[in-house]
Amino acid sequence: MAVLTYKDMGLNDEEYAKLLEVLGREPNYLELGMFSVMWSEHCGYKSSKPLLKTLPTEGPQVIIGPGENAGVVDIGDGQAIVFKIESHNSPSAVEPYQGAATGVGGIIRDIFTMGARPIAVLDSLRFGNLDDEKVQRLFKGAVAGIAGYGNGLGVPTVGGEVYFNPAYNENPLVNAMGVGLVNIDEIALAVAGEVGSPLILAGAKTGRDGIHGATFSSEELSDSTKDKRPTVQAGDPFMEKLLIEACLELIAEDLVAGMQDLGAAGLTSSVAEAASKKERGVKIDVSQVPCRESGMTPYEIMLAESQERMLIVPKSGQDKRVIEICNKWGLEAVVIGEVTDDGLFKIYEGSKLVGELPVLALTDDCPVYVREGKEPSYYKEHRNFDETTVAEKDLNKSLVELLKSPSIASKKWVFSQYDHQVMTNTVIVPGEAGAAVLRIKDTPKGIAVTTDCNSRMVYLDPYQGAMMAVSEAARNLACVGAKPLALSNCLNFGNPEKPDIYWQMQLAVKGIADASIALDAPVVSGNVSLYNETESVGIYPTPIIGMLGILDDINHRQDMAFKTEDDLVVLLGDLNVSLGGSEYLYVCHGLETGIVPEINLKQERALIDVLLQGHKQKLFNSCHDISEGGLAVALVESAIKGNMGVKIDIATNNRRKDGLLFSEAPTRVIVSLNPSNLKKLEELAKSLRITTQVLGKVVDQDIVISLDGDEAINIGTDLAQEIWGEAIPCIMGK
Amino acid sequence: MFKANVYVTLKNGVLDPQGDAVKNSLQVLGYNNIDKIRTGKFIEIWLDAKSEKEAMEQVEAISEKLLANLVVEDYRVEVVEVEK
Amino acid sequence: MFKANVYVTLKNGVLDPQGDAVKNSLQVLGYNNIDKIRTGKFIEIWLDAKSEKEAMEQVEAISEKLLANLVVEDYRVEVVEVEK
Amino acid sequence: MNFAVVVFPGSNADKDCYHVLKNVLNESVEYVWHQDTDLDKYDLVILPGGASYGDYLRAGAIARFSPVVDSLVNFADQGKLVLGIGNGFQVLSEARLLPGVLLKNKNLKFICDTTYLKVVQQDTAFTNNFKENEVVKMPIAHGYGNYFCDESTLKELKDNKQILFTYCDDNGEVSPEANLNGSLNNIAGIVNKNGNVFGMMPHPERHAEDILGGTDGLKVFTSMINRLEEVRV
Ligand SMILES: Nc1ncnc2c1ncn2[C@@H]1O[C@H](COP(=O)(O)OP(=O)(O)O)[C@@H](O)[C@H]1O
Ligand SMILES: [Mg+2]
Repeated sequence: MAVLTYKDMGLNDEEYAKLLEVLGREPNYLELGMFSVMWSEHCGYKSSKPLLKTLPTEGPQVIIGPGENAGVVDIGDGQAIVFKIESHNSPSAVEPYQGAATGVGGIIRDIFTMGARPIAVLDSLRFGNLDDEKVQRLFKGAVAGIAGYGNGLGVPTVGGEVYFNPAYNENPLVNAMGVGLVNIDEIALAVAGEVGSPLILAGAKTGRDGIHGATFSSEELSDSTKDKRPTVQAGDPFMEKLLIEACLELIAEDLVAGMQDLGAAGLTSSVAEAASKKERGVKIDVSQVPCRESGMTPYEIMLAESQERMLIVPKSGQDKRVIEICNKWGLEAVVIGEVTDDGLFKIYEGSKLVGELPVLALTDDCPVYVREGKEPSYYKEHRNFDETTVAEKDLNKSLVELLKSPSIASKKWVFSQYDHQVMTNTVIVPGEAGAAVLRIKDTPKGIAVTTDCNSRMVYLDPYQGAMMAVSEAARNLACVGAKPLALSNCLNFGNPEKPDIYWQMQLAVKGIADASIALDAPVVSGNVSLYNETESVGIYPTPIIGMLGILDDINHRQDMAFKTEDDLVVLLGDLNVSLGGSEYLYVCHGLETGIVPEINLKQERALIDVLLQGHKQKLFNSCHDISEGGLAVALVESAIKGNMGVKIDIATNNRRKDGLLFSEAPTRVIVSLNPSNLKKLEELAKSLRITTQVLGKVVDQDIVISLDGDEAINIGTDLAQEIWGEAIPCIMGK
Repeated sequence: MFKANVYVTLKNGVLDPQGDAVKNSLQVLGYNNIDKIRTGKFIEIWLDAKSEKEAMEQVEAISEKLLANLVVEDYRVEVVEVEK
Repeated sequence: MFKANVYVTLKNGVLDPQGDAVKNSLQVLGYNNIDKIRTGKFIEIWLDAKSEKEAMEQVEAISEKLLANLVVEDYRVEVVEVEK
Repeated sequence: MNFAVVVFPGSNADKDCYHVLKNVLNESVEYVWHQDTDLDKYDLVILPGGASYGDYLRAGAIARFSPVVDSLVNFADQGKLVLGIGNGFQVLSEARLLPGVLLKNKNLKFICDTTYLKVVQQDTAFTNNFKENEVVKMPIAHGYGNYFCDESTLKELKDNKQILFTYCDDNGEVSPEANLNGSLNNIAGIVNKNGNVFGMMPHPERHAEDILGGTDGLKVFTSMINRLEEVRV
């Protein structure tokens, strides 16, 4: 292996100077390697820490907020949900199957490291223009990787999202959210335990996988990084499944003082993190680490990112039993070191000391940068865009174009590759609503989960766009009947050293924070992925929001399908004509511009309350939020799902027709209901100051939308289903 | 007509969970003398071409493009002439 | 130490959707001279044995038992002696 | 009635089968670890779905060497009932307790969906609670569900009425379009000659409660219970 300098390892001159100061001497090669990964953006959050501090993280429902492997949220009855969203972008750009697979593996480990049984995965994906063959290959590979890993584990993949935009041509995004269920008194933490406790490494053998992966994923992609590429990490879902069962058995028998999975920066990071929590020291002997290949150096062993490994600190006297249970599951488990009291991380190779660092220097002394943000010129340019210059196109044709757009079209091609039903908890499966609903067996409760972010909106207006993402997630939960409880976020951005990118980050984080407070969904976990750029071209800023909600009574759930002829179709919220940032402008006019419709968080909160109370009173027969493609696409989706038609008439009052049909203004929901419930709904909505408007009714077949009595849209539900359903399979093959 | 055999193997160092699982299960069945198992693909292609050289070049191109994932796999091609 | 190469191929007449899919996508890419593609497995095994014969017998046994499903697959084994 | 649900390393529908038997049907049920060999106290053994041994090599290929499968051969020889679901079906076919193999789905992808099935034989231990030719709905979730066997085996299956379920459309049409995984003759489930070992790719345990969208799957379980009760009487 080539000898690398500190610069090759991703440290700059100031950082190296700081390292010398902290250490008081020159590090040896192993120590330098360990510093460089721990001080990488990926592990150290150098550029994002000051921003993340501003996020609201507290609430009575929060048991554990950011800082542990995943957030923990109280759902009553002594139970809690553990969840977190995480990125695996750069590995997926190199090898989409393994990159995405190990992304799922990593987030699932975060969940069961907390003692929780993983019960769901969601995936949030962004790819470039799907007409491009290379993009097709990435898309196909990533989906297959998520399927291969999640299905093998037997954890259902219950939801997610996929969007396509040229901004992701070179830098696809693969984010995965893991969700777990735990008894509150069985939560496990990543702590080192008592002095003298052994450190047990369980699971897969260590190979030369992904050495410097953490550093690699903190840099822009360029031709020179291609040579630096580490060995691609491959995932083994079977090993992970064994690890889950073994670890949960350890917890059930109460044998564990602390547990920490091995992720980015491998053994270095997980041992240091565990030790730092209690300001302990550790010593480990790398010659005890089971290796997959011969001749591995301490440097390689300490930095390798081989998957499916877990560091376990047993309770006093329980080490034998821990190893026994691991072995029963066919897992190797060996003592590789012990907890000490000197605050030092000592690495031995046999009896020889090969490295010695203060634990806290690795974890707490990582440099932090308060960077400069500057509003880029594009922001005002887009805001100056004059929508009236956009000529209205044929509305029926435009609708067909939108239904065909891969970002709007049915994602069944994706989620039918995922086992979304195993564990028999998924009561609203993918495609039936904007959020998935899982029952909690042996209770009347359910939870709902979703991921959302419209990154074009975030690009055009990071503050509004981020608030929109949080609001959409909350609204999707409320549509299925769940009260939003907490959120996790994954901040996918470009190079934070560029002032315009940092400006996007600043505003997006402020947007998340404000919306999170307004909607009472504190931030309990998250992840940051920066430098998503290739040859200086960056992605759209993409702060993915993963959100959890609760249904006290699972029987109050609802999906988006129209169900009964002559049900009234009612809009909750206002008609709006603003086309800024819409898919319509993009697909039908080739424009990604405009003023992002402003969101009113008070109103969003009120809308959510109307929905939740309406569900409790069983007012609705369907419920669907308006997002990409606007009112028209929402109506078509509800019709397709129910295999029914809909007949709508809207008075334009001289407003632009394409705006009325395709605006993506937030805070709007389409419900259908028995006419006898209309009064109750109107009263409820009025009491919370939400506008209602009867748009029409559910019919047997055909989607007909008239404006001022003139037919603007007329398409058979079957045809709409075919266009919408076949768009992605047509490109990708069945 | 030519027949090409394409051998696709995982690059050295890349984890092969399948090979490991097979090795473990053989161990359980009592085969204790097995050092390592690596699993790969074996692809047979029958094709028309003007010469062995042309066939070889074409199959190599196909292998790079479609049969092997060069990020994690290596490949090797053999070509022989066969009867129609 | 010996190294065995095991080739596992689908029996004649057994459907090979993967081979067909590769052939189809090659056709789309303009390779029209391809007659047939069959996909199989290539398994490399490093093992200790007293002789080439013993190694061969053992790998054949393993192949019959585990590596190939004789209902639909055939197998072929090669063994060579290699350095440790 | 005493049910056993076998747990192989990598099984993942074991808990789902257990849940149906225990909580939906109030039967007595236990997990049996793949290394256990004592099946004497059970009336019926279920091999659940999942990815035993990661589905490596071929789905079910490694699991079939588990000690429990040796015992299962005896168990089946005694005429006791065995049900393999998904991966369990694959294990039964690898163990030659059922003829044929399950190849990769014809579209080369994992398929998770809900399909229609036609009940081809009703007078069996596993389907007696259905109506003859009934069209029912059940979830599928597999990457290797493409049933294949040679012609003479197929003829035997037909002659002996061993095909119990086939994939069909909502009208009961056993069509190529309804055959998502490409199985020979749309075969979704087969029983052995003795009629006591049954393998099916669809997951009946996933459609055993209304809240999950259907209860047709429950009838597979209640059929087995019917048969066990008959035997007992
Ligand atoms: N990558 C994916 N993985 C799993 N499910 C997905 C994925 N993409 C979309 N879905 C599912 O498809 C449906 C539609 O997605 P989307 O259009 O993003 O919903 P909404 O706009 O209501 O949030 C949802 O049920 C969603 O969970
Ligand atoms: Mg959406």
